[in-house]
Amino acid sequence: MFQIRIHGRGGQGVVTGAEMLSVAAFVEGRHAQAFPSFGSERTGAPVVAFCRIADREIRLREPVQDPDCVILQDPTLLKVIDVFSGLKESGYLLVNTNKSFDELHLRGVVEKLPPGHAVIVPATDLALKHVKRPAPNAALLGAFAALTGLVHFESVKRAIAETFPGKVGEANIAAAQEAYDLVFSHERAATV
Amino acid sequence: MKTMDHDFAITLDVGTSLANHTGSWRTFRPTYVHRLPPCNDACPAGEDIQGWLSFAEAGDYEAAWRALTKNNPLPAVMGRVCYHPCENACNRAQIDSAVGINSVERFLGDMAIAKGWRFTPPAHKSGRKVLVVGAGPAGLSAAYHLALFGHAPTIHEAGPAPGGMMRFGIPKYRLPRDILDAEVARLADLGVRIEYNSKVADLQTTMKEGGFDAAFLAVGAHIAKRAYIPAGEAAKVLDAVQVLRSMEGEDKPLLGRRVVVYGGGNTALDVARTAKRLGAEEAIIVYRRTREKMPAHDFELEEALEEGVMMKWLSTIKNVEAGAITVEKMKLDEKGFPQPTGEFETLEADSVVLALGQDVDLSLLNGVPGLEMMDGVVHVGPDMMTGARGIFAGGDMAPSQRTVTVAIGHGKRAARNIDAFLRGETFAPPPRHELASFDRLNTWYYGEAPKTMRPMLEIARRSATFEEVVQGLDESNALYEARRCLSCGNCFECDNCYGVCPDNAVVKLGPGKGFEFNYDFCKGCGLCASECPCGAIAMVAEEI
Amino acid sequence: MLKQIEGSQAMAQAIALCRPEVICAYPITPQTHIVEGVGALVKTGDLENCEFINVESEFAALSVAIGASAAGARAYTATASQGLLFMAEAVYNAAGLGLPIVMTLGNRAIGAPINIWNDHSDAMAMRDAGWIQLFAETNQEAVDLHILAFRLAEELSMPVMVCVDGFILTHAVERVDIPDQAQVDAFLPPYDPVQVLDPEHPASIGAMVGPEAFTEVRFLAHYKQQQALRLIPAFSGELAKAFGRASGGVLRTYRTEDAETVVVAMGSVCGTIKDVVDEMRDEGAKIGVVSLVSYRPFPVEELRRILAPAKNVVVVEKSIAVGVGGPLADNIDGALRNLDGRPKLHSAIAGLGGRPITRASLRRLFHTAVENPWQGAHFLDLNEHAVGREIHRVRKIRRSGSTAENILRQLAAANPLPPG
Amino acid sequence: MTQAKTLQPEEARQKLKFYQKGTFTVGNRLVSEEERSVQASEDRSNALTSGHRACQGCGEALGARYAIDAAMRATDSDLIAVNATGCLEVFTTPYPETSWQLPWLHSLFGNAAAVATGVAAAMRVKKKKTRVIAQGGDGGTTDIGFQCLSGMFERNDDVLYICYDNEGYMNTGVQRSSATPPAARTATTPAVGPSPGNVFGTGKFLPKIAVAHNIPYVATATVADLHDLERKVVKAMSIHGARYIQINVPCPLGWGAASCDTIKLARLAVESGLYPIFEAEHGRVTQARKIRKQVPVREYLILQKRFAHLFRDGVDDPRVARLQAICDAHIAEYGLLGEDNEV
Repeated sequence: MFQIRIHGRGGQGVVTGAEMLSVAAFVEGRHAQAFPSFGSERTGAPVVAFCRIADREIRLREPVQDPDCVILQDPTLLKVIDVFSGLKESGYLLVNTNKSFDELHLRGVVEKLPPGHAVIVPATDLALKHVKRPAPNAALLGAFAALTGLVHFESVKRAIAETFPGKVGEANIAAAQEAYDLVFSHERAATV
Repeated sequence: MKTMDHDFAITLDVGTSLANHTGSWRTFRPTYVHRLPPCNDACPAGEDIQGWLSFAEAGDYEAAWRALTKNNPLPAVMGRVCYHPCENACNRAQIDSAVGINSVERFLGDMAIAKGWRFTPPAHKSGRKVLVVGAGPAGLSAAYHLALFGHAPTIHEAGPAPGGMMRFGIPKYRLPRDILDAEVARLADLGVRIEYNSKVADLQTTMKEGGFDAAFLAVGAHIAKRAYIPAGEAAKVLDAVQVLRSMEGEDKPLLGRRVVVYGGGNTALDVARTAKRLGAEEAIIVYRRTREKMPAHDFELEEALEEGVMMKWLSTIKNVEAGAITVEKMKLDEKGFPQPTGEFETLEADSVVLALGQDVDLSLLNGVPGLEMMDGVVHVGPDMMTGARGIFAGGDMAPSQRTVTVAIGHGKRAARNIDAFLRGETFAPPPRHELASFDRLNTWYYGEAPKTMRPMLEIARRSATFEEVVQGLDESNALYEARRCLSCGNCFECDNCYGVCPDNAVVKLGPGKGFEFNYDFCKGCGLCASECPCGAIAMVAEEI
Repeated sequence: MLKQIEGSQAMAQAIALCRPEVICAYPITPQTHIVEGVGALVKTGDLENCEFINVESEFAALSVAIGASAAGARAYTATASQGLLFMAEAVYNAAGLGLPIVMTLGNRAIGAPINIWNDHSDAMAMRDAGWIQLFAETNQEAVDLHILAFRLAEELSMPVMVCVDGFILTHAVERVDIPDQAQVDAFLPPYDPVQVLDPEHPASIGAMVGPEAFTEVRFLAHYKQQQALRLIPAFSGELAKAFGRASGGVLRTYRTEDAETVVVAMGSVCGTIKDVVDEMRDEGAKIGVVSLVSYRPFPVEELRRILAPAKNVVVVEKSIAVGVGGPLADNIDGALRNLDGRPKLHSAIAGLGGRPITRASLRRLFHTAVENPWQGAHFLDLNEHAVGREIHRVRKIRRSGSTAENILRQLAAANPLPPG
Repeated sequence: MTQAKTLQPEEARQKLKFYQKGTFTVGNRLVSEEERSVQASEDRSNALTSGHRACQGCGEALGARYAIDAAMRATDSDLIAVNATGCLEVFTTPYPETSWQLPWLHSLFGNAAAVATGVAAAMRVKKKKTRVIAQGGDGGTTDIGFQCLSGMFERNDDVLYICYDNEGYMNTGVQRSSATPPAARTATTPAVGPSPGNVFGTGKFLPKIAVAHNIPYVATATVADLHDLERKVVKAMSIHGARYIQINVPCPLGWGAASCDTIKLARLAVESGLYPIFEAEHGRVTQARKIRKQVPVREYLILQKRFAHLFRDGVDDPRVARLQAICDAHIAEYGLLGEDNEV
């Protein structure tokens, strides 16, 4: 079972991101569970969403305590909460930022993870570019597919298209594609 | 309606509360009653006015007429000449104005004449003969009722025509003679024999010769009272009876241009108004007291004043000379009696007519044993029988108010008692119901409806002709007037009790059948009685 | 058809497949997505012959459903928490009138302090109202239980409450197999009411019943509800045959065959417990779990049969009957009444107001129950420091204000960042 | 012949049409069956039949039969009634007997309007023409049932709601409701202390609130004017959407009045101006029933023990004048004096 925790703020599509991710896994015939950190989320408030992906029925209902992957949609949260809580040593970290891990003072965190398991992606910029809205979730899913290889990018595209039919979906897919390409090339560069 | 399969206790089949007889809650029970309407109570002829009005208001005029004529055979006459004490008593007067009972009566009477309605003759004849003396209202009434009882009444009338004082005392403009004749003809048609110019001089002889089993004496007050007034030889002094009677003959009385009538009763007004119609320029009534004290009916005075009759109040005639009279002015003392003042006045007068009241000629009773006479009338018991067995008397002869209506009532009452007498029984009048007084009514339910005024002949024609002054109602007016009746004390099927009962405990029996209480459910709240418009429901304490 | 779908949307689709004729909607978290979902299906015309009524309160919501159901329409509504309490009077009434209304309860805590997160306080507050109460473990089961609920309700003329953990299920996106219309139609015949408001066959429904018959009315309600213990397995069986999966039943067991410790719980937490059972089994512990589906009627005989061989029974429940303890534990205790050599009963209160119930805590709990049993009710993951300070403070000062406020203040002082 | 004062034909017909004895009475033997009131008919449905357990002279029992019978005729008996808890419910349906003869449902005290909404929704979805009436007392309507009622109005549900207003909680022993008039003594506004009885300046007149919902039809009526009441019920049944009729139904027990005075009290309530009778359509008052024979409110008050403290020691309490001022205000507001165009 692979567990993902997504941190962001209300309005950034955190919950939708988790749901799209679960759909991408479902499309591949796997079991997936997505759920928010239940509450009355208001725009701007810190929000957490979870996703579990497995090859058998997922019975577990506790919040994701020991994630295999943390997706940080908004680095400003670093000052507010411990987003890395329980992150497995073999885990992944995906951060939406234009800065470097050093600029974010995350070198220490990244170094604990296996090489190539931490990546930054300017998802908000990509969203603004393609979707014209600062909704980085689709782009981050593209990046997630590239980073973890847990789901195929084709599945991510289908999940985005199901969630956002029509032009909005296409724009989000474009953002996801660019993020995917960006991370994929970065990863290849790292492994090569 | 099939019953549904349903839950225990919480779902119930409709209407099952009929098993719960709430009548046991009752401490007072409503009962339908008949109370005596004040009009009926006041009617000297004992008419069931409310009863016949209820037919009239439904538009069933013949039924109304038949109900009316159960008590009074002369509705067309009475609808003109009755002073309608019923209307004075009418409860409706306390709401807006009295129901125009008299006008509806006349409407019915006139319609009966126009339609030729006839009385239904009795099924059986008794073969008993009754002598009726006098074809005035009392005599005609008694003969009518006796005929209906199956007896054979014969009226001996001293005069040449029927009607008595109705003909010889009431001017044509108040009672056209064709109306009178038509209603008398209907009586003759029923089997009432009238022998005219047949004055009974000796009652006992007439009865014996005629083989009569009983007699009813109904001689009118045809003799004018006189008063001593100093008069010159050329002075023309007449009496009212004389004047009015001569109006029925060929030779009309010659009263001159200025006529003074002395008296304050209705007869005085009749004479003055007749004088105007005969061409008098002035007709002056001299009366010793005031308008308020005048015995004549105010509406008649009003009509007279409209026609130009003049009044000389608080005056007595001291002396009559040719062409002039002297009157003394009076004033009322503390007790309301006129007292002379010593002030005199002279009035021009071509004639003076005395209208000071009338007496009955009682000479036919001479020699009849047991009769008791006093103050010019015969003493009778409540059964109208005189001191002599089998001899009854009524109308002007018996002590009472001398009105046509009273006379008709006397005739009816006498007939009932004569009928009982002939069968060797005593007539027991049915008990009178409690009076349906105004406080018994719930007047909320009566719509606003002022009285219809009877049309009047225009003034110009009234002072020149003897055409009838007061006109009749047309049908819509009569219907409207009949419907103003409050039906005091008697159910008129308004459905109020049926409607207002919160327990549906009033059963409607159908048109004309009224209602009854379902005491299984009546809780005795009394709403039906309170909301009964006419006071036809009484609440009676339950026996415990 | 398999879908990756939010629980609320899945339930909305299932409810629509049941062809409800009157739906009463009033928003309250966390059930709102369900009625929104059905409402949208009515608006689009996917659900035909359905009146969707936006009412002004939960009290009206159930009242409208009462009227509709009494008049012969298949009626549905949903609520949660305060909403259920606000309609409480009508909850009892619907049952008393024998109306087969189906209601989703998105289980949520009851205030004060106001709390929108999941526990079972709301369902417990209405447990004696005369409704059948079924608890779903997964969204698949939630879907199936709704379809079963209409069948059951109409068979018995009795309302059914489908209890679904708020957020944990309602807001979770997971794999759900939604049956197609033909499948549902074959399972659920059109509503044929036993009694109905009908001018052709008038009756008075809702009479006042006095002492002379009230006991009998209540006896019959009790008797009737117990029929569901027979019908629920029967219908679940039919449903399994038709849909090709097992759902419902009055309860389900998991690895209880030789279990010395049997956990009893209701709703979504059973999934987490199953994971813990697997882990502990792997470690050699003889442990199993009973997922109780039908809380009302309470399957006494079935529970006795299953629990009798165990040494320890641990009841994990998301509600507290203040002043007594866990109501489910009490009911289990009642089921074991007078049983010779009955197992020890351990009552745990967990997950109140949405506190996560973690595997770690459950493992600790189950071990403790066997090794170091407690008396009375145990509050899982209780912050003993916080309550200790408050109790101490209240002892010193009377009129100290709201306990809830005080604890929040303490927690804020002790831990400036809320746990992630 | 010269006519003096006589009725013109049109005028005469007008008068005859209303046949003085039958204008205000329940029935009238002289008009055809169809022209008579429902209550005058031998075939009235008696939707609320005998054997019920209402007090003697109960205005509510009367009002309910008046209204429901009229609605039964208007709908050809295709009618369902929903009843709030209260006297009407208790006295008509104690197990094992019911007095109702139409399909009838009682759910709760405060939800009659909502339950009726549900019934109406069921009829709509079943494509039936059956009409729905909700009914309750003033407590169940103006107080505890107010929210459901307002919701039903606001949604314009196809329900006629009838409130039988007896100005208090009579079922529970005569407590104050928001329809209790000022100065009235109830069990919770006792006639003691410096301000005996119910206070002035509180309470609500629900018909105006109903009008504010802009629903198709609102009317007030009384058991004292059957024709008006039946006309309004029939009119209401000819309209679809939310409708509200409030019927003044005196309560002999709660008002401390003679059981035979029930209708009289309702009449005086109207004739004094204390209880304005009007109708409104789509938020606008369209007709006010004129006072026929105006009476001082004192005549109304003095018949009721609940106002007895206003007349102690033979002196009128100043509150009588304040109540009269309320009447006068109603008269001015609704234009209750003058000629009535409609009879």
